[in-house]
Amino acid sequence: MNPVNYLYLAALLFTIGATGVLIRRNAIVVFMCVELMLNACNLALVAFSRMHGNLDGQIIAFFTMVVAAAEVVVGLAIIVSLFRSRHSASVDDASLMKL
Amino acid sequence: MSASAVHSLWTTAAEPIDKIGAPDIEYGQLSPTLIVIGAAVLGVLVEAFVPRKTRYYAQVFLSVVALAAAFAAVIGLAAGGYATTKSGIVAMGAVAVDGPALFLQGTILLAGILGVFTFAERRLDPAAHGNRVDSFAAQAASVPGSDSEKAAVKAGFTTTEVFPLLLFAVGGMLIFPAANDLLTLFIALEVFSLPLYLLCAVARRKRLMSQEAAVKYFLLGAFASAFTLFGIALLYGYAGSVKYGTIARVVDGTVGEVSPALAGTMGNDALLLIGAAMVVMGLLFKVGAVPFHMWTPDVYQGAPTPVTGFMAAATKVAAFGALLRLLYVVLPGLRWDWRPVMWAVAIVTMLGGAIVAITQTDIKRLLAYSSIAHAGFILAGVIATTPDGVSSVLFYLGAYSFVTIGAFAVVTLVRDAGGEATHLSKWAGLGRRSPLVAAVFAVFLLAFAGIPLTSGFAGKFAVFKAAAEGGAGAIVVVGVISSAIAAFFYIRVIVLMFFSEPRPEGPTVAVPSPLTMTAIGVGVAVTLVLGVAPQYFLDLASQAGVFVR
Amino acid sequence: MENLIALLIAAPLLGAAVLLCGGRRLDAVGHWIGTVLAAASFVVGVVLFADMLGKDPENRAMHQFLFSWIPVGGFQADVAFQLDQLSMTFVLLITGVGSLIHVYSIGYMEHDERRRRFFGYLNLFLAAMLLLVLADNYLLLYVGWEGVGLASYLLIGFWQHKPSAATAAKKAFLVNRVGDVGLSIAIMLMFTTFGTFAFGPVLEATGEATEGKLTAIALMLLLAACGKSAQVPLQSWLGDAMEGPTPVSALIHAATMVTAGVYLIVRSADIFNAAPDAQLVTTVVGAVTLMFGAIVGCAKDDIKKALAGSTMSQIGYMVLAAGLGPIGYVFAIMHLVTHGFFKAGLFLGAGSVMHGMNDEVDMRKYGGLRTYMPITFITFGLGYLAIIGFPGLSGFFSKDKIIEAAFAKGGTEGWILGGVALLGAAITAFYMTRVMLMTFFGEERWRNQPTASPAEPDVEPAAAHHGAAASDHAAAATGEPHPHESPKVMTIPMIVLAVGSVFAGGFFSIGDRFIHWLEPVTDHAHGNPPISAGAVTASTVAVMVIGVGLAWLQYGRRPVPVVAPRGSLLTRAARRDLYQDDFNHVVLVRGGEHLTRSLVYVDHTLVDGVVNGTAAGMGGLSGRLRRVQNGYARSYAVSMFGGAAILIAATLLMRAV
Amino acid sequence: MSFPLLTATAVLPALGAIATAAVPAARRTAAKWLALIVSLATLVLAAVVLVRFDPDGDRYQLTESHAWIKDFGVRYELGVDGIAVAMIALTALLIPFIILAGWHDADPLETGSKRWRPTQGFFALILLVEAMVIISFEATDVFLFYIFFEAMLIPMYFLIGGFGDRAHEHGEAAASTQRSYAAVKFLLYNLVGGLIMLAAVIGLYVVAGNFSLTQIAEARANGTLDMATSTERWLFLGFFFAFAVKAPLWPLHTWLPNAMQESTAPVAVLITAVVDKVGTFAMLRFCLQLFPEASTWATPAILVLALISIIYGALLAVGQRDIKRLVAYASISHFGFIVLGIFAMTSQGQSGATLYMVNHGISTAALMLVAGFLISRRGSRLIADYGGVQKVAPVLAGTFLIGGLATLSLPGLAPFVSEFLVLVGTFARYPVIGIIATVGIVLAALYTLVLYQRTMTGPVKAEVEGMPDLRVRELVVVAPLIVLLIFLGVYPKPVTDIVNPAVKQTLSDVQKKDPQPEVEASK
Repeated sequence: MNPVNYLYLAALLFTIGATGVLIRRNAIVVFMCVELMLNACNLALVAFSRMHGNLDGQIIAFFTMVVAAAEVVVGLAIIVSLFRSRHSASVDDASLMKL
Repeated sequence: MSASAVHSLWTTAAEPIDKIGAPDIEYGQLSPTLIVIGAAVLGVLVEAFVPRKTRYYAQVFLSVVALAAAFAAVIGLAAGGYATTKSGIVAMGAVAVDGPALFLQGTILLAGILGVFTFAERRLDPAAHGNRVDSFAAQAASVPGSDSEKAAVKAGFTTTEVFPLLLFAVGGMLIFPAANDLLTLFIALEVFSLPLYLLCAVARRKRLMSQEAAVKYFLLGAFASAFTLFGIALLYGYAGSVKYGTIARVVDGTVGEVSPALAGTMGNDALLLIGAAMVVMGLLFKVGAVPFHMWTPDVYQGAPTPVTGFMAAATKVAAFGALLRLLYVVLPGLRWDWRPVMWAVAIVTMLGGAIVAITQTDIKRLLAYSSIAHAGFILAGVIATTPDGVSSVLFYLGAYSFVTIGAFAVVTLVRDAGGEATHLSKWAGLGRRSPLVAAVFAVFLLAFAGIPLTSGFAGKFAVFKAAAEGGAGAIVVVGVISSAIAAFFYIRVIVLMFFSEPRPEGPTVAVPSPLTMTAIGVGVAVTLVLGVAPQYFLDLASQAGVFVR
Repeated sequence: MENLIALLIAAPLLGAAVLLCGGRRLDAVGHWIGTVLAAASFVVGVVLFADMLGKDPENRAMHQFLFSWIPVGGFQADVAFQLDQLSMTFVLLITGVGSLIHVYSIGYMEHDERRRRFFGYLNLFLAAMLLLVLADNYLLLYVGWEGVGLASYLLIGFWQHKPSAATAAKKAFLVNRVGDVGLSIAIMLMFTTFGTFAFGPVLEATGEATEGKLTAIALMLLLAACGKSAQVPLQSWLGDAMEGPTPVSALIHAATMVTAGVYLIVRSADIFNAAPDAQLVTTVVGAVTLMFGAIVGCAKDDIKKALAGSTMSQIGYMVLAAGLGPIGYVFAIMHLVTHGFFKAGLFLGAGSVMHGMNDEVDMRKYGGLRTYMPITFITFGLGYLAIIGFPGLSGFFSKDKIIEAAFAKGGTEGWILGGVALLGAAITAFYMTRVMLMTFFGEERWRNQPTASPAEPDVEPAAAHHGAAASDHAAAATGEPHPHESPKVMTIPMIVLAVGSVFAGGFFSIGDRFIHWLEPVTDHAHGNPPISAGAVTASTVAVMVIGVGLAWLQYGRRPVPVVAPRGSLLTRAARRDLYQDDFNHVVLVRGGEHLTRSLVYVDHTLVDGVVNGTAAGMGGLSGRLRRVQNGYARSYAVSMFGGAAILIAATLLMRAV
Repeated sequence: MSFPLLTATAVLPALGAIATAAVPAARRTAAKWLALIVSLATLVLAAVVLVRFDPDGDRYQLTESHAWIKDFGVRYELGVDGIAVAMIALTALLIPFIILAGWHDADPLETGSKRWRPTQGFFALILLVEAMVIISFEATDVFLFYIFFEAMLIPMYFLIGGFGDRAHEHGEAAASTQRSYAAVKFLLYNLVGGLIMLAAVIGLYVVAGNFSLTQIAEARANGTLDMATSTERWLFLGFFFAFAVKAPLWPLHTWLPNAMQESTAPVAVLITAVVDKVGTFAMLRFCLQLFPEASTWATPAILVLALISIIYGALLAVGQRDIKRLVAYASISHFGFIVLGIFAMTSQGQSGATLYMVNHGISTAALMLVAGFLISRRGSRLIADYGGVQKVAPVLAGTFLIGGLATLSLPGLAPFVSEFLVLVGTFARYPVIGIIATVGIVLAALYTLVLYQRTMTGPVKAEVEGMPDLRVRELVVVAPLIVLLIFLGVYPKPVTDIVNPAVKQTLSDVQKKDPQPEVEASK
């Protein structure tokens, strides 16, 4: 099947993730959407890697996973502490600072 | 490892091979980064094993020494000619060691040192239960106001983790402008971003705001980096490689043998343009350019002020370094596509930052918006696409970072019962109460405003000159106008400090330890020296103005 | 010899400097210093005069170059003096009459604690006036010109505590400034036309310039003359100037300063000769003013203002004569000199009367004073006879000549001008007789009649009061006055001037002495009137007699009412200076106030408003923009997403185009 | 190399400023004396410059040139021509009087921390301004000039905003708000001007490749450097705008009344007599030399603006209720004359303009300082609050009158010479404008005499009773100024001799000759 389709899929996933970030309130969900975007990137990378017939893309994909994991660690830490101090994980509640 | 090697390895995976060629790493030329990262790791160990009482001192000592050593290493490399003649690409093409890289690394390291000083300041707040406290939560994990926190305070805990975190961040920042392939770029981005997210969250006072800042920064940062990564993917798809050199060659169409796949993707400019745009967008997010700036005010305001200072200075330096390299090394062939776009970005950034700042009432937010405006000015230099452009940007970054750290360090000094008194109304009449501090802050503000005889003016003149020579006269005019607008709010603060009557219940100015004093002092000194006699540093910058390909 | 010229000016200048900077310690001797230095200047003048008489008429002019004043490119102004017969005449008049009036003032100002400063100002005036007549170029003349203006400003406003005095002084200066504009423009025109503005070169070069230019220059000079000599339309200040102490009125506003305009015209004779239109205008101005002054003079009850009106009118004669060209110049100057004598005398007399009457100035409160102050009466009387042109006295000769010359202008103008001049003579006779009768004859209206009471509306109220501080028997200012003769120090100058006003004219006219004296400077042409000179003279005398007769009918036979009757329309108009001040007030003052007020408003709202508006606009824009920063992370993300989209679109677009 | 005289002249007050600022809080009087002595020493140096300068010598003398910021093409280049010498002399001359007049203006009455040292600050700032003004008169490098042209604003800003009249009719709170408004207005106006000029400066560099006035002017002259007409005009406008704000020229003038009204009299003098002169001076030195064609091109418009300034300023002065505002508007009118003279492009006009700068400096100083003494006595700036002062304080009134007469440029006093030169110079080329401008002298008489009449004459007001006459210190300030006014009025030759050659040079830069008298022309 035409490798370009993988790219379309990747783009689709990326957009879905982005949309999620834009519309979901719960910080966790938002964060998951970001992860989704990252994975979309991975898909694209792997697809390209296959097209070009070299491994760089796939290697980057691995790196991405690691980074994503790291982000999870940091992100969850922050979100949880926020949740604990204000008993809500809604990103919209966290709007003390504005204007 | 080079693409072809991987390729062959992949196709002939059948028969076993006895030895794998070890990659050759130029440790010497990577030493600054390695020292800092190593120190960071050590710092973690310190957290683990050194008794709490001495941890603080150990960490401060370790960080300062490490950063100083790294700085020494940078100087050594520069002296060794790695900035000019011997500049080259190391770590199998992952990292470039050349003028801009070293110059920016040096700047970042100095900023880091000053940052450590402000982090380590423990004289500003009254001692709690006989323990000196700094700007960071006793125990970041515990809920503000909860018993566990009280206990932590009583026990005299302090978040000494901030020092290793800072070191990690610095480490990432050192690589960021030196990264010579997209993967390294991305990793470095994350390496310095993640610690910063955490650092934002650990303020001792106003923790809610601090955490909110962290969440916003984190989510938006992750969002942005996702874009960057997708852009990277696309560029990779376009060029079949993530190495700057290779991509550049593909863009120029000067690549050697063209595989059929490459031939296919090469023709597809959409990949290239979209990819480039997304990567650039990620970097613009980091420098806080309109319309990717909106995190800046909130994060600057919420984060612990020392962190804000460090972040505002160092992040900008690193990010602009990376941006420069990307635009000058990877995408020079695309100049005619991205220049107009960057024009637009620069203009809206300058004007946006300046205009919105007028009505700010919180000093940290004010500085945040001013930093946005400055990002615009620097972009003007970036657009020049001339060697002068590069050197002017380098100079500007150097000058700017010291002013910023100094300014935020001063902000930490003005305190009332609730911690730092960042609301402008509280700064009224500061000049009467403590003329010296007010005067110092005035110097920084004037530098921001770009008044002659301050580094701000020299920098502004450098970038505008470069822009004008690069044929961007319009940018200069807009820049001039927005500086005029910007002047308005810097002046407002000065008026407030000197010409309005002090409030009876106004804030007090804490007498800081030598650490903060050094930070401020260095800031002032650099500001004035670069203002009066910038030639030496301009030389430095212009020598360092050449990228290696 | 030339080097003495500077001395003429130096002496009074020194006096001014010493007296004004000297401080209180000089109060005791101040007036003597002033008087001596004035006299010294006079002596120097006489010496120079004697020397001048020794030379042959054609090259009597002396020059003294002091230093180069303003040298810039082609613009070369020197401080240099020129003393020719014309200047000489003035020098003698100024220093002579000046010295006398100094002497007189010693007595008159005796009780004023600021007498020292008064003499300082007087000296300053002498210096400036001498500079005016001695300068050898127009720019230096300008300095003297404004210098006398300053002195007159200071002296009119000498009693500064009186608002009216301060106002009058300001008015005088401002009106003069208007004239000065004329002078400075004239100088600029000369510079652009001839490349110089020194008398000699300019007057020689007149031939080469176009008539248009010359007319322009002449008219500008005339404007200046009008300002200084109180000619219509710039005459309004002279009446108010009477706020000043009487010696000032005598010296500055009768004898010398006000005649500077005539000097200017005569001095610029060549320019005027080459610009007939300008000359015509000059004659018209002169004629109008002489009628104007005369009419005003008839209606005033304030003795000084009446005299002021007469001064205006007499200068009108001079200007008229000067406007007639070569046939008139000499007589203009001659009348100027004689007028200097008798008008100064009259003013001093008036001062003496006021001195004896608690500084009352309203003639309706005088009457029958001849017995109480005989010397004053006699000197004043002689002056009176002189001014009305009683045959044989100074005024007769000079004025008669002018009327003759006016007729001699020829053509209808000649008739008109001559007629006006004649009529003027009649009116002069009328109002002077009026003054004479009201003051020295009739019943004693000041009996059981507190003087210095609030005067009638048409008399400057402050004028009635100025005694209050003028002298410290102000206390007595209420209650019946005790008329008495003034001290010698005051009467002697009056006597001297009286002598002058009797014989000067005759002395000048015998063998046309004066004509021959001035001819080399102003070149005289004998004008022959359409009717014989004898006839003119006869008619002059006739109208004079008629004027006197009418006045006697009105004020001699019938008693003079203490409170002025409402009077005819003309009378009322004349009392209010023919409404000229009211006109100025409505048009200039009011209009000006409105203009400035509206401009202040414009400056504040428009010019400044634009700036503040911009600032405010910025603030508003900022306030609106910062709302975008609503604190919601997701909306930030939206902006990032949008931004990214735009970025990508733009990049693609760039490639597309 | 010889002793760097020019540098010394500028550096001395700068060092003095630092020293003064360093004087401990308690030793206030010491600081005052230190400042005074330094300013006098500077005056001596300026005198040396005046002596060492040879009017018939090279165009720029006592030159110094050192590399400074090579990357910006900037050199530290100093040099003075006759005009600059005159201006430096004026500056150095006025500062001691300003300091002496402001002797008590900055004695602290509010209780700040013990480190709060207003007095030291006040005099230090004045010296700092002097240093910057002097160096911007000396600079022959556009960038160097620009730097100090801008930097000057900061100390001025603090002087205006930080120190106001002691008593204020609306109370201290209102006073401080009005003060800071005035200060901000001053700063922003000039900053905007300066920034626009910055754009032009950069443009100039792009075109010319360096900032050396002499080199560029030379290159312009011998045609090796030709700018596109449009470019030159834009650059000219950029420069001129900044100078017109500083000068100030209508309609960019509104900052001046506020600034002068709110600041203390000495500072007001510093603004209008010293700092603003940099603007007009710069028009003469930079606009005309760098952009001759553009200058000629813009002349008509500028003349009209100048004319408006003259009449408009005078009329507004008539309408003022506040003594200082009145003087401010009078100054606007006078600056109109200066600009008129500069752009009349005749030797009389430009020499007159230069002379005018000097004389206006002195006369305004005299008038404003006396006004300041008056205000300090009564504690009000409103004309209406005075009356009959001459009765109680004759010397004060007398000096005030002389200052006023100088302002209305009475012949015999210095301003007359310059004003007449300007008028003649203008008239020679533009008769109509010359004539209209001449009307200005009537208005000048009007506002001056009205001011004098309302404040000094008439019955003595109750509040004025027992007002002390000038004290010795004040007399020491005023007397020399008056002597100067008279001397320069009678014998201006020393100044004109210095100025004329420079003016001739400038005129030749713009390829202009004095128009010939008609009589010669006709021959």
